[in-house]
Amino acid sequence: MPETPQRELTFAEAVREALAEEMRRDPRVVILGEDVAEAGTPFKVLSGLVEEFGRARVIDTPISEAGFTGVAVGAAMTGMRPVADIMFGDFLTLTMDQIVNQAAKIHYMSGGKLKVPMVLRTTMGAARRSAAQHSQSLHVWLSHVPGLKVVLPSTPYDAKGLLKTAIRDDNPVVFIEDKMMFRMKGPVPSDDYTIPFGVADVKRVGTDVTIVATSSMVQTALGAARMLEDAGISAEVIDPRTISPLDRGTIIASVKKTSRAVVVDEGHLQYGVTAEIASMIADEAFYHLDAPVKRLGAMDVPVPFSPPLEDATVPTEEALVDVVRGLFKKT
Amino acid sequence: MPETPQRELTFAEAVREALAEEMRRDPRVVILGEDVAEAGTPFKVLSGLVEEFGRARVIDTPISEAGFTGVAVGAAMTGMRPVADIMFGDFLTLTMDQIVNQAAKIHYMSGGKLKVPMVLRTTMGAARRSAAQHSQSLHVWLSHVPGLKVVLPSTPYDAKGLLKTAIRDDNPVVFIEDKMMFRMKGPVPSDDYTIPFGVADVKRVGTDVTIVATSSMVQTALGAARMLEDAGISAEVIDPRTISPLDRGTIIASVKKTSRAVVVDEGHLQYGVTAEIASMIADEAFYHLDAPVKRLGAMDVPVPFSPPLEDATVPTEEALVDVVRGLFKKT
Amino acid sequence: MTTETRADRTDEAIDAARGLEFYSQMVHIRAFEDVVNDLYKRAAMPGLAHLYSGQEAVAVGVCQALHRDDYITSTHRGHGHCLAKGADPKLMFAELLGKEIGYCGGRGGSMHIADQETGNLGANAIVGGSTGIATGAALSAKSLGNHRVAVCFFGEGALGQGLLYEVMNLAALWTLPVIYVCENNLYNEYTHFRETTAGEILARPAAFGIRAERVDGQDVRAVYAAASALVARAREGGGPAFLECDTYRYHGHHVGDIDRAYYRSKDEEHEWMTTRDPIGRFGEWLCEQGFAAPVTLDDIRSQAATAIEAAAQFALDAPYPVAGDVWRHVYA
Amino acid sequence: MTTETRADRTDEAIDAARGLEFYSQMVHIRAFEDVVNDLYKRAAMPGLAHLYSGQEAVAVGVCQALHRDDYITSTHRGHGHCLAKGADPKLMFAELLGKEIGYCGGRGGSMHIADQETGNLGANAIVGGSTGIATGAALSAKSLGNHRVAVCFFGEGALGQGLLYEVMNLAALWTLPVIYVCENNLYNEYTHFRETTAGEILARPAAFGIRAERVDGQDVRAVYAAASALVARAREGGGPAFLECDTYRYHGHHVGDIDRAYYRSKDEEHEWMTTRDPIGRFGEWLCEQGFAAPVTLDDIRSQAATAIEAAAQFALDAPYPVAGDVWRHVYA
Ligand SMILES: Cc1ncc(C[n+]2csc(CCOP(=O)(O)OP(=O)(O)O)c2C)c(N)n1
Ligand SMILES: Cc1ncc(C[n+]2csc(CCOP(=O)(O)OP(=O)(O)O)c2C)c(N)n1
Ligand SMILES: [Mg+2]
Ligand SMILES: [Mg+2]
Repeated sequence: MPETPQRELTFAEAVREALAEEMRRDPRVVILGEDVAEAGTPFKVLSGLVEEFGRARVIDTPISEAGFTGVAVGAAMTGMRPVADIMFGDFLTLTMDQIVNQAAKIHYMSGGKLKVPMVLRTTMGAARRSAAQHSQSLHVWLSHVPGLKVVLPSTPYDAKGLLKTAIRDDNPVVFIEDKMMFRMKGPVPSDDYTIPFGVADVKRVGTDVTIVATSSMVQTALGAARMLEDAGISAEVIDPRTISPLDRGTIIASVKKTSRAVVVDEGHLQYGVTAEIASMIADEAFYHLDAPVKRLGAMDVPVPFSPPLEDATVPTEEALVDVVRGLFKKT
Repeated sequence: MPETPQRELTFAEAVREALAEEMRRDPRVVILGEDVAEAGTPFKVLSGLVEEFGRARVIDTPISEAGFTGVAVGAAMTGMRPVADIMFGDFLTLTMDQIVNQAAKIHYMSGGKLKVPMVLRTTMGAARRSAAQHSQSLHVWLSHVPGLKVVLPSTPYDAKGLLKTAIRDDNPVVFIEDKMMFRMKGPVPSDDYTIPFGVADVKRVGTDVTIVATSSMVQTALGAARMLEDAGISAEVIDPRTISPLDRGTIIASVKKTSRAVVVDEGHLQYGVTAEIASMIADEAFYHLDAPVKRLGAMDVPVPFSPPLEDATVPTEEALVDVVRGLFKKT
Repeated sequence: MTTETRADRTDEAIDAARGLEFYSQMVHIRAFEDVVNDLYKRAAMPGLAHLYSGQEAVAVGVCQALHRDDYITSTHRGHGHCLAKGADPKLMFAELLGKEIGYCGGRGGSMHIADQETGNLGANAIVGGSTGIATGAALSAKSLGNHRVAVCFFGEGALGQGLLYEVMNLAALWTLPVIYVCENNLYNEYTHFRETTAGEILARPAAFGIRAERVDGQDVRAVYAAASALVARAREGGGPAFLECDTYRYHGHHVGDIDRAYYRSKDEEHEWMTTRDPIGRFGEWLCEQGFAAPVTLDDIRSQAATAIEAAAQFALDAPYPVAGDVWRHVYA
Repeated sequence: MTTETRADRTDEAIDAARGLEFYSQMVHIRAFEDVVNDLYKRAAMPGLAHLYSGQEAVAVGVCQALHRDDYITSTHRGHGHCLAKGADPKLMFAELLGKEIGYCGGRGGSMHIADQETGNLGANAIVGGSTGIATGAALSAKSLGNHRVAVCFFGEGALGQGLLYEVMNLAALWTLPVIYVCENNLYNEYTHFRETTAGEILARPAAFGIRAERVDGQDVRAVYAAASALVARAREGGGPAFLECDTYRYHGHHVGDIDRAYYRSKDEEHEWMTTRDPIGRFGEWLCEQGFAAPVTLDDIRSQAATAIEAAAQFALDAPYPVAGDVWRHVYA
């Protein structure tokens, strides 16, 4: 984080600023998606962009996720740098062929000759009473696919810096924003900065336990860390920021220091992001662990609509505190 | 395995027999897919079925994976028990919305009132010189989705018994066959038997290390176990058979006995099936492990066409032996 | 394949009793949506909802042409379909409020409401997502020989989804008893359909060999007549059809969409609400025919309002599911 | 939108030199495929390949209407497109054999061959999978104002894929310079297209407002004439077009598909090969016009055979990639 006193922006504003700056810098950057122009998306993240850049660069599409993602792939191969906007991450299901069989593989299949410099921006996260088809966090699927990079910003600062990196990257990058964070405020420099991929950020320094957290779970982890502090447990919170590439070194170094680890991510638990990170820690820090590596994720149920049910499915600060405390009970 | 001397069938014949028996038993079972009728699929797995059951039950479709999967979902909700055939597992990308947002969630979203008793049969596996879009093993995606069951048979015997269970199950089941196994022979009883989901099979008993292996990797693991035996290491090989539900108990009991574990699966390594199983072992058998849990999967590259490159990407017996031996080097 | 406009087609016989039934249903849907909007404004409803007000003639005209055991699939804007197919407003409100006694035990909510008993296979929050399901239900009907018909309701926004074309091809090839009912309310969320829809809508299904018709979706008699003919044809093995209904949604895309000036004018809204309102127009016709006096219609409306209020109150009073039950129904 | 048949349309001027160029290209493609088949039978080629023999007039007629920097996307049956767009047979064979010097360093193989230098954005092993890419290339061309045109080749089997309709809608809405070339060779693998394709093919693009034409795909002059007109129209901002080419594949679906009797007759094969062969017919025309003597054509064919044999030998002799390089090119 830069040191001078800074402007505060919301997460949504930070995303918008990154897009605006990159569109000013590079005329090849265009946005494609549903209701992205005058409506500025239902989340209003893109408000104002069409006014500045016009409809030839902020392009409203039909409700054709596969179609406009495919068009973005082809445009990226031929000189543009498109940012395709998938309103809800749940709709990634419709674009998987274009992302996985096309975008992710074209560079490799062409022996390095063709490139697909595109960004797929989408959302994740539950707790909005939006039910099972508008609440998923499916990022682990994409992290499994070689050729893609997957970015999960957790603060306005990171969102701006990582999105600029994503747009400048020559590979297909999936950039996933938690809907619940759009209004979160934080310091964001007004100058042009980028954040490299594959570099985790230590969001809080601690000595007793390492909490690896992604996206909005970073905020959950920071809340839990404050509660743990009161209980005399000093938690280090590590945010990988990009889960592919994953900064294994920073995580392992932290766990070697703390000897305990919990991984938390909002995707489903089973076969989720936490499995990769936990198994990696359990392997590489094996001789340093004082307790098993624990995982916390969304419950393995379709996200229910009913508030008391939905609330039970998402990892909370309290649940995380309980898991961490559990590590200190047994010896 | 039953005890009397038995017929030998190929894996493909076992699959066909399961389908034929279930179609005879239950008129609601129909097959939908591309070139499934007279052609019997490019792998000839379904040869002869249209002759017995007719074109109203073995239904050739256009090249519309999403479309006929969606039709299968609707048919399943209204009294049929369709088996949809997706020729290559790589084409799951096209059906994800119908499988994940529809089939998997309908029972839950309807509060248990609607059911989707369908089977999605598809293939996995590389090493056929088919390149990046016809060689993937994407089963981890589906294992991450609550509401789906995911079956990976490794022998003709298991294929028949598990497929019959899948067809009789009231949930959407994804049944994935490794293309490289279709000609593999093994004993298959001619009578009607089923194999329950969520029950792992100990394919080989051993004392020094547990190898958890899926699909064709079970054969690789058995080969490696024979090689390890020569080196004085007794490997137990566990085949979960269904990765969702996963039989955690059998795996953990084995590791508690052997104190060492390796997990091998043909999906990509990063965020793959092995991550879930390894992290689960590292957690639940933490106090019993003498070495870190190791993982082996397909290399994290799009599957290359060129033979020497493709061969480098798939886990082999030799690679598995090396990993296991590595566990005995350090203390 | 013929593509034709049926707006001025003569009715299937609608007698007084039938006419009052149509009227009552439309009025109940309108009252239901008014209360949903009110619940939202009072922060008594979790999440958002997409109101059907203005489009009532489509759901009622089509569902009146169906049997109880015929199937429908619905959309995010599905309350009207659900009510018209025969669901109980009490259990619907309970679902919208996430209550255990709701149609889906509160698990589904507004965008996933389903009622198996009346053949409603469910609302769907994926635009176009239910087109395969409806087509599959039609395949079942044909395979099982039970003479049912499936109706797939969707907004014109779903014309952007490739799945629709895949399943229309299947339905045509296999002569399935499915009717694709396209409710063209002019907007895909906040974008006019002309900006998202090239060529001619009816030419699309027609190209697949599907009978395609267009009807004034604000005229319940016209919708009913067109739907009755297409449903009868499908039931007799005549195959799939596509019915475009011109209509309009009175509220925002969802209850929270209040400032709409940037995508549609107040004048346009006013025009549709005053000159083409399906309830008003049909009420006039009922009176003209001597099937009802204005006061009868007033009574129907006020009774509906009372009944719907009571249904909402029932739901407000009902208990939530217990959190421990969150695991139930993941698997059958 | 007009849909018309162009089979009998008069040619764009084809002079002797041009005519011999067309002939030579078709002959090279045929020779290339014969050698591929032979390599397969000798077990000298890894995997399978889908031969283009019989369809040469489509690739040549269309690509002759393009500039070198125009784009094409191709399919699993893509050797003909690749050659017609200007690729070098040596480097193509090397790719098919998985050699480092191949167009894609051996990483792609037959189903993914691409040649950026000639605007070939790649074969694609997902049926319909490149329709978005071609449309996106056309969007680039329009956005960058470079006057390029994109051609999307696909088999009639891709008509089953929803993606095609999604992107045709986009292309029409945005007036993109893209030509969808549907090679209707009657079969989707082992199933006749009539069993998989409802309605009228040309009516589908036409419904999206896309100019749609049909041409005899065995007549290279007709294909060239139709493609030239549509390409010129697209280049001038006239928007997308769809060209259905009636054609036939002489070999099996892939090199291993030998027993075909269960899905098509020997008679049918014989009929197409003898009465409609694109090379034979065009050769006759060249002679009739006095553009070539039969012996000239014989020479072209034998020279092509020799050149192609040599190209294959070059590839056979070339080294494989080293296994350690398997990690290269995952990321740019
Ligand atoms: C596949 C998919 N894409 C986008 C959305 C977000 N979305 C919800 S409703 C809607 C507009 C639907 O328009 P239309 O089909 O005309 O129905 P209407 O809302 O007008 O009834 C959109 C884009 C979605 N739910 N599903
Ligand atoms: C999405 C998808 N589904 C199925 C296949 C398997 N497949 C390969 S080629 C083919 C038939 C293609 O037919 P067509 O498009 O007419 O091309 P042709 O082979 O006749 O040139 C099929 C079904 C595939 N590659 N991709
Ligand atoms: Mg609409
Ligand atoms: Mg074909």
